[in-house]
Amino acid sequence: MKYKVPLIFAFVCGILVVISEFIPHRPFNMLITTLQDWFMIISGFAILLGQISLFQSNIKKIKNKNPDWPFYLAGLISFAIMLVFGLLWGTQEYAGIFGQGDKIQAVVGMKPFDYLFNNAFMPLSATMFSLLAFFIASAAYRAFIIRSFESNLLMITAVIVMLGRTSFGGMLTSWLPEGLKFLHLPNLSDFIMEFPNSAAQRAILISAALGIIGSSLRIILGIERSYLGGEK
Amino acid sequence: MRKVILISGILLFSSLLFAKSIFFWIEDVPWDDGKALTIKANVSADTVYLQKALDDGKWQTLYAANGTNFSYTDSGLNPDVKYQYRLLVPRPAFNDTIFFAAVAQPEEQWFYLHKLSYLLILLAVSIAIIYYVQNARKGKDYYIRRISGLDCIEDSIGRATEKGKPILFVPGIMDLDDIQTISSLTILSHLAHKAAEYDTEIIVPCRFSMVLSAAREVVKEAYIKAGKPDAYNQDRIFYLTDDQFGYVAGIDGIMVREQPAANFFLGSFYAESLILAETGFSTGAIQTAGTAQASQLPFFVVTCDYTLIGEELFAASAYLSRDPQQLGSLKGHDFGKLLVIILIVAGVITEMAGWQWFKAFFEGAQ
Amino acid sequence: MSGFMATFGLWLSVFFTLSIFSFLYKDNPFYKLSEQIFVGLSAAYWLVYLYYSVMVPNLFNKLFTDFKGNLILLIPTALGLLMLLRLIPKTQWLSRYPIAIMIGTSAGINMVRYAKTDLLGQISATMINPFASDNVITVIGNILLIVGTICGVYFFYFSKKQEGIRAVPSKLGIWFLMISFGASFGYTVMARISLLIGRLEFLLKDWLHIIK
Amino acid sequence: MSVNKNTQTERRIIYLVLLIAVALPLIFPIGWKTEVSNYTKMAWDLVENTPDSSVVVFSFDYDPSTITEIQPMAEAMLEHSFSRNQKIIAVALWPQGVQMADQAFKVALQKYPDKKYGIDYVNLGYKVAGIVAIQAMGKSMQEVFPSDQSGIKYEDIPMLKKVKTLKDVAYICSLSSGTPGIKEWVMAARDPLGTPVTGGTTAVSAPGLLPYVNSQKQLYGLLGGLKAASEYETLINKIGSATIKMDAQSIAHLLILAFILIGNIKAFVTKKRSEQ
Repeated sequence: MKYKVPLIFAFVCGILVVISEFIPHRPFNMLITTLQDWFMIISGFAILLGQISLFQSNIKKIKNKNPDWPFYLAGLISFAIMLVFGLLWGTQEYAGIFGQGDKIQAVVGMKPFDYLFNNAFMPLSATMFSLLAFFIASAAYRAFIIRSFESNLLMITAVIVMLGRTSFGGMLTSWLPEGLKFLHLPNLSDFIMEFPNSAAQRAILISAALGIIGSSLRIILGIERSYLGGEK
Repeated sequence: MRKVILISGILLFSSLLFAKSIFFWIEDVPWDDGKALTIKANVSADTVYLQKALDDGKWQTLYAANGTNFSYTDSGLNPDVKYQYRLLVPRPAFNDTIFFAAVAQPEEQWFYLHKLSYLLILLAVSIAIIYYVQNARKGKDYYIRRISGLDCIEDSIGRATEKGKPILFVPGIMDLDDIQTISSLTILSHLAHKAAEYDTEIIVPCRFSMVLSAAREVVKEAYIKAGKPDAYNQDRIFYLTDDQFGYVAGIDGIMVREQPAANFFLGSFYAESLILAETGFSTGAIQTAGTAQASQLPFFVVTCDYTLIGEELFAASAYLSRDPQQLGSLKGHDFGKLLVIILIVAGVITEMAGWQWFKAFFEGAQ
Repeated sequence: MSGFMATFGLWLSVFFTLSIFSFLYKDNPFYKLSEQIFVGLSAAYWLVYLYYSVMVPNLFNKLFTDFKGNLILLIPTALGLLMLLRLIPKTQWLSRYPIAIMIGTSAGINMVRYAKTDLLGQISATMINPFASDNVITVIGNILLIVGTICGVYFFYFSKKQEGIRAVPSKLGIWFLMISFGASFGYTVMARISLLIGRLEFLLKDWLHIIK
Repeated sequence: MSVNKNTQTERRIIYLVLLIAVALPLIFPIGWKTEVSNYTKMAWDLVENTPDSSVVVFSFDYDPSTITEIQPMAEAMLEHSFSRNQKIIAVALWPQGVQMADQAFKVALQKYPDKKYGIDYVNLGYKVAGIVAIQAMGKSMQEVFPSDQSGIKYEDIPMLKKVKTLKDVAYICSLSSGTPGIKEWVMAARDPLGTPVTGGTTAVSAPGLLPYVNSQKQLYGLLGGLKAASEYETLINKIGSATIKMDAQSIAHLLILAFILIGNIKAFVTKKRSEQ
């Protein structure tokens, strides 16, 4: 019972979506619209589930004094503060329980939720990402060692494209005569992107698409059940 | 003056009698969900006005254009309702306007014809997959070539056991609705089974609650199958955050603090892949990666010992599990690839020969 | 007062920027603190916007304004609540129903969309007559495009051992893939660098006022 | 632990050198010129040739972690679209996209102060479930967006009178840094409905989206990375935030190439010495 019914649900929903792609007639286009609306609402609850289980796991870590528990506590406190700010005074566009909170806006200069977004969330998120530049630099220095012909090919293309993608590259080869215009770095880099790169990316897209069709089919037909967890 | 209107009136009246008037007629848009009508006319006049009867009796002007082979598609209609249209043809020479009327009801067809090639390919691949899967279930063994990235899975676990360090498995940063995550979980079940046998700890940080619960079930099953249900530690499979970068930062912390000997990044990855692979690289762990996300493959190829490229991720889960369904569907995919190659070659030949219909058939001209 | 809050806000973002950068030196309490605050803030952000942008307009408003007309919406709401039961181990199996609907619908949508855009779309886009254009560079390019796509797809062919004559298209396939990976790597270096430039511009301009 | 020690110091030196190499050109700009690639030109053509006062959709599918690359694109394309007097619907498939949209509109409105909310532009806010939301928009926009961000009913917004579904929109421009993003818009809007899709993305995802720029124009041109943003800025002759950063970009690239060179020479030398 615990497996049969969910699998039937998955089968019905999957087949309905596939059929409504090809059959325009009445019942199907109506059904697909309602299914899509339901999907959006349920996935809203799924995000809610994620947040609550984060809440749970953090509390558990704090309770049994996990080594970094003060940081998890700080995480929970910032979660609570941001949530309370969001619900009480709302965000830039939405009014909260206390309406637009003009008094607090006068004091803080903007809504507290947006204040935290601009001065805490934004710098954290942007800076986290910029770490990548450092990692790519050290990866280029250490990991980018020519091992085989293939990695040689990878490296030469990378150098051409990197030079082609900067203004410096353009100047480096701007002296080329008309006949050899093809070797002008930006043109060469655009050629690599337009033809060999698109060909290989297309091959990856096609084989990935076939893989996805296969996996989706197995899920709809109930052959693939691991998402329900456990025995076949 | 009145004579002219009289004649045009009779003309009009007679045109209603013929099945299809040569001046003004309505065609149902074929093969659609019955929400559109194409109104056509062929009248020698420089501007004609198309009007539609609203339910309150008034006429709403929809479109004005030159009369010769005039055509307008009215959409957003209701298949159960009859719609009345009329065409006003002002004739300055006779300073009068004659009008043609017509009534039509859009029909709902049962199939989008222009999607025929789309349906055929989908059916061909699906039937191939179902055919191979049924055979695989009946025990027919299919050959799959050895995927080099998989040898690394065996030595990674061996290495982790020697060093007594845990294995870190990252099932990608997307939710269960991403097929790569599900293939990653299939590989996780095999990996957890091996880890249970060798008594090596396995850490699985998850980004979404559904992935978390599926991963816990999968690892629990693997430990039970390996005969070590009590060694299964649910807390090593935990939820971090929904945010892409909070998740990666959390995993970095784990890598630096717990120094796992083997890292597995299998599933769907985005910009954060390099942080994971680079930090893992610096902790000296042996790293296997696999994703169908083309934009992240260069990083994994550059910094990981082994990388499953694109569909190799799906093939690896079939190869590892030897599960008849996955083996069968992989053979189905291979059938699809041969079909793709044949179609492209045929398409190029027909294009070179100038027969445009072949490509148009596959493009599904709207 | 709001002047003070603005400068406090600036110093707050500088503090967070520098504490994340401190991870480059080594993992330290400042980084761990910012890491967890980031995790908390992002979780709250998702929740607040989920509530205001999705739950209120698409569900609660519809139910409150005309309950009768939207009775049907009670079903997805019930399924959503079932999903939340996953938190209690005893009733976890109940959450399988909404998960099955979600996964089934996504599988259907993935199957249909990927078949049209990635399979059919890319096949018909590769059906080109390479000699159609007069510019010799484009002709060579188109030949590479066709050969590259076919060999690339062949590389992902798993049913035959790729030896002897069959190794040639597969080798060509991996070469095209490596060129594409090299191109992507080059492209991506730019992306990562520009993100760093963005943060340094913030530090140099807004904080230290070195650049105008 | 010593092996880890000297790799740690080696990494820290690399980080420091990179930091300086990026900071210097920001302080002392050089002003190299950039050439416009045809992918950027295609996206520009779509916005340029879309008829006056047609309704278009801008989808903000990214978060603050990629603002350096995508925000200049958003500002430049919004300004260009306003200059062509197009009516802009802003939507977001990422929750943070809503704030990104507001900030981009603030910049664009400085140049076009006379644009009025509800008549020239509207922000319909964030919707969950990515590709499913797009497919639902393909059937009925009002179903997905009962009201705009500030609570005004969909039917009371003047500019949305003639917009029933995504088919009634001139083009869709998705500014995206991952999933859901441009790929989902191509899959769920361009292929089934035929509405042209263009967009801007990080340089990371650009190569993966280039196969869609093909004979069928599944994707109508694509802006990839900061260089494309500065190219678009030169096309609408605006000295925006992208162009200023291009010098630092070029210097950093040269530094990375130098690292690759030194790294390989060092590896070659150590391999030679270990063979003796």
